[in-house]
Amino acid sequence: MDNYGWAMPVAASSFAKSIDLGIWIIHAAMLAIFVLWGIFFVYLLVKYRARPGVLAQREEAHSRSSELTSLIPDLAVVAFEIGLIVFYALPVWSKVKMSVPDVANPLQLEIVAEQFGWSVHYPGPDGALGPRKAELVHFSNPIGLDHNDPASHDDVVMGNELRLPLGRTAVMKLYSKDVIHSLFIPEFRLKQDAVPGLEIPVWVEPTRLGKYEITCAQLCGFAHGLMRGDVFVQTQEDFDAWYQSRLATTPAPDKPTNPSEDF
Amino acid sequence: MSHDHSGSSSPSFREKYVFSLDHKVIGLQYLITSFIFLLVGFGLMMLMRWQLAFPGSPIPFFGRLFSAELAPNGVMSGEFYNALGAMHGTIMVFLGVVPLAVGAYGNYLLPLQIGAPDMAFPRMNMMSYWLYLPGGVLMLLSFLMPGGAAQSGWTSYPPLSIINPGQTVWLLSMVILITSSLLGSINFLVTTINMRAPGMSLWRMPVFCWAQLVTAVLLLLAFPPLEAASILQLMDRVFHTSFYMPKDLVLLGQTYSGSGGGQPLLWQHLFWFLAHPEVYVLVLPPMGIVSEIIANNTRKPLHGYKTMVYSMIAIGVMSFMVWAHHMFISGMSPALSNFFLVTTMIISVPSVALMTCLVFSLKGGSIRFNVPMLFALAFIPLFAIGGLTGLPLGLTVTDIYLHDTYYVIGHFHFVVVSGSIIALMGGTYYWFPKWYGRKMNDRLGLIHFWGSVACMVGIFSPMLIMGLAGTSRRLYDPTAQLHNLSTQGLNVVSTYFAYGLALFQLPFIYNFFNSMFRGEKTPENPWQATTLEWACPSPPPHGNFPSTPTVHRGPYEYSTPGRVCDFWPQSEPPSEDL
Amino acid sequence: MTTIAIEQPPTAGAISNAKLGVWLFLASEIMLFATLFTSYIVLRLGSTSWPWGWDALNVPLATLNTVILITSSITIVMAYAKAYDKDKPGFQSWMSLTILLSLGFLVVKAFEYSHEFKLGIGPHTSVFYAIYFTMTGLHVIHVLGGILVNAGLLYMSSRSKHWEHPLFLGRVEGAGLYWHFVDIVWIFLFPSLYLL
Amino acid sequence: MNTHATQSHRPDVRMSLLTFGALMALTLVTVVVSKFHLPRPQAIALGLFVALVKASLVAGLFMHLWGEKKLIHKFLFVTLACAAVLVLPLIDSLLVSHQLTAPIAVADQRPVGSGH
Repeated sequence: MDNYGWAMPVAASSFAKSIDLGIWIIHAAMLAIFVLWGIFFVYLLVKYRARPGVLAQREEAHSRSSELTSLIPDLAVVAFEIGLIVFYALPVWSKVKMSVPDVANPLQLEIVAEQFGWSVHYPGPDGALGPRKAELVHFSNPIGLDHNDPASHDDVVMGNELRLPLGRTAVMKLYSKDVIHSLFIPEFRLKQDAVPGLEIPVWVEPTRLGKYEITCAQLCGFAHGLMRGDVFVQTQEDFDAWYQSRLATTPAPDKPTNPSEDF
Repeated sequence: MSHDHSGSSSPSFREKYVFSLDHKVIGLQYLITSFIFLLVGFGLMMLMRWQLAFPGSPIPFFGRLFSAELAPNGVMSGEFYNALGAMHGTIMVFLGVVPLAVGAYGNYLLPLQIGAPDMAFPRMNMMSYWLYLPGGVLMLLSFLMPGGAAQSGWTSYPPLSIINPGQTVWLLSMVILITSSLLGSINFLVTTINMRAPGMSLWRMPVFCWAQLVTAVLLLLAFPPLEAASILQLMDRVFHTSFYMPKDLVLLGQTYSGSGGGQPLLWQHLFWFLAHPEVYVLVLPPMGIVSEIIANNTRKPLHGYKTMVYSMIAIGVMSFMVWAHHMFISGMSPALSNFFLVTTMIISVPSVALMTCLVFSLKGGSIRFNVPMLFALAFIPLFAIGGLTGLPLGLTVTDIYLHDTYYVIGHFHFVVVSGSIIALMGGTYYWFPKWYGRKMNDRLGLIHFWGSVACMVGIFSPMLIMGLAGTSRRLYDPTAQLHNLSTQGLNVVSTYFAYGLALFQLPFIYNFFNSMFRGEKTPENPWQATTLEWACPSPPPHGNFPSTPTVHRGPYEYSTPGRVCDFWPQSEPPSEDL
Repeated sequence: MTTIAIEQPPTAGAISNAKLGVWLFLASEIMLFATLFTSYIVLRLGSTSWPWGWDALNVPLATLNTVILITSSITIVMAYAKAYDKDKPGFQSWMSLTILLSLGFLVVKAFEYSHEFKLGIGPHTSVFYAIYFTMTGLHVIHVLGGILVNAGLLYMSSRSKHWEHPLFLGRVEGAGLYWHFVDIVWIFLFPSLYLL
Repeated sequence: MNTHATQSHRPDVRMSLLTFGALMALTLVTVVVSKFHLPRPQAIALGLFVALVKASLVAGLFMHLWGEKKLIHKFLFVTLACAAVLVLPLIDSLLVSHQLTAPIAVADQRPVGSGH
């Protein structure tokens, strides 16, 4: 349980550090603002408490200048905010959310959220993800994978288990079958709503080996809190070994598990 | 100014108290009804807190009372927890704080503070209360519906809210409540614009009246979009249209039979288009109350009256352009998030300016630490914490991590509970002598104040820490996820402080009802205030002012140089007592 | 219930309470229909193809409805003019003509709806029909509200207590403003649903 | 307290009848033009333009907005500004449209066995 404490969990993805940096900068600024104003506030209360015989002194001719001078600390806060936005928020946001890094061969995955589970669809060595059709969705085939298509022969679909090779950028397309869910991996600082009817790209580059947690951050029904899964970041070799073992156990492609034929 | 009681024998009890046309009676009706709804919402929360602190353990006293479906042998079920969460949010926002801030204080004090005999449309004013009450009761009735109350959060995002039970009654009562508050805001605007006493120019109105004016505009323009969105959601639920339902939805195994073509994000846009002006409706009137109390108890005019008024107007205007900072990671396009990041930063400027003016108003005053002033002073730091914790949520990047965690819950509870509700309680102590001609007991007030503030900080600070650790909100059982275990102890701390907060409300409730009859009698203007509502007998008779007051000066003429008495009521002719 | 007529103190603005109140109410109505039009456009953008009005709906009938509604706008202006001149019979005849026309609008609407229901078309058929039924349905409810208000005024004009009441003309003007607003909503609804 | 003389002026019947004629003509124009099934952008632009002209005729003359007090103009401007801000969701649905996985050909969604 060393990953978790009272502050943010361990940073295990490439952009996790920059998000943590932003959180610490803002909290440092918040603390400074609060303490400075707090001291000034208490000072005013003590100095200007009602004492017998001492009357309140009104400001002089209530000039506009005295009003504006009081806003100088606010200008400092605004300047800090503008700086934060221009130098921190916009660049990091465009890096993390607005674009997917064009890396040599990213690991293309599909994550399909449904009421109370995550199905992760791995492409396998051929790098091609089999097509999915809504009518094929069935208890044994949660994401409706079309097994007749050659691309899907070496695909593997795992429930609530995401395995990522260390250091290799994984581009995950988020889908949802029923209601709005939200893929949240605290250690990667990754959170993105999975909206039915939308295909939302998310990317992560794991930088630390270990076992982390997938959770759902958007209310999706009575078992919203129980909808969790595990993330294993492994070396490329372990990942390939695991993948081959999974391929061996999945049924041979020639016996399709399309619902229509089965029953 | 004679007003003809056309052939009225003394009005019967029904006309005087139940179907009254008097804005003061309607104000008090709103006050007591919204306090009751606050208590109901509080009760729902206390049930939730037990489940959060001790997941899976039976609720001590009340567990057995619930049906087996809601809480099998006393242990709360997932659906019941979601229903409690959704109803807690809805009741507190739409039935508790807003009717208290706008319906109760606005109705009672606005006509008095601008020197009007009553609201512009008394019958419509009565109708707005008598739509609010049935709407509220209908909302509570949704607990008795088969399948229980609405269970998809107070934000009721489709497609979950289309397939979950209990949502139809929620939507119907929302439409009723929205109609009630539309009528209210039309009444407020016409009264403020048309029925001010002679000499009471807009710039001589107290800050509280400005807050109510901006709030009325926000309510008038922001509520109808939610009404339209609710109508669309009602059509989706009842007539199986697909405004929010895309094609190929597979719900629990079967494909959804709708025609498809809808977009879930459409609801989020329309809901937050209302909900952000709504949260400023939650904050502006309490800020008006705090400014009144601070001006009165520092015995000097507010610092930067014009700056405060312009800030309130700026908040009103900007509040229509910031809504999507609730949707940074909701599938909305990231480019649009940058636009809302900038507008959110812009709206933080007037909020900070308002707080700065409040703090600088203390400078040079002679501060009296009576009970209302304590509440107003506690508002400033606690609301500041709420405002500051909004910064990381308003910034797109840090919102990636903090969105939908307990950090958000800590943030808005610091703003609403230790901000608005503390200010509203302070307003109760401050204007109680005007309502009943008697004063609330100070000792009980102090107990209530220090207890409530301590418990509020005790409940919400742990939430901020849990949020930083990544604990998501609306979790029926936080211990089911590994990354929440490290902060589960904080849940227990919050729960005990929540029950402490409940205990500290008892002195307030007792004090409120006891002082109505046995409180210490007070003169007309116990706090020596300058605003108009203190220039008429308390409780004011029907028609408020014996003769229409004429206003000669600004609202906060305290300690005017060259005057013996340290306050100069607005309606006092200039010639007297130089 | 004792109606306490509180005499208005002299006010700064010269706009009467009733007129200001009606305009504020219309502002909230503008926001209501603006949201529905936004939803219509968002839903239309989200679809690959959108039916052409002439195919999906009965345009000649809707054109008749537009003519009826615009005529009822002019008749209520005439009614207001007669009320301004304190000509009771003139007012009553023009106002009843307005009410008749709006009832005609409802009849045409009912015929159109029943024709569609007979064909099995309903809000659940497609997003186009969903937004069509929702917007025209809400508009019909507003027309019903207008009929009630106008009928109320017609009845009140026959009682001298109300006819001589100084605020009566303001009420007729308010009803007229509301009715013109309902007409404007239809003016935007008609092309967006039927013609484009 | 005779207020109505000062506030609202008597509606000018002749002008109203002229407006009525104009509205009728515009309605006819927009229906006939739409019959030609112009390509979508032009059809929408034209239809919207005619609707705006008709609406401003009704608002300006029938509702006496033309000679109305400044306060009402200002308030209507604020309302229309808020309504315009509602357009932002459109921009979002445009930017996100490439991510739609289930766009619908609404045109060919027919109820079963309908005549159309």
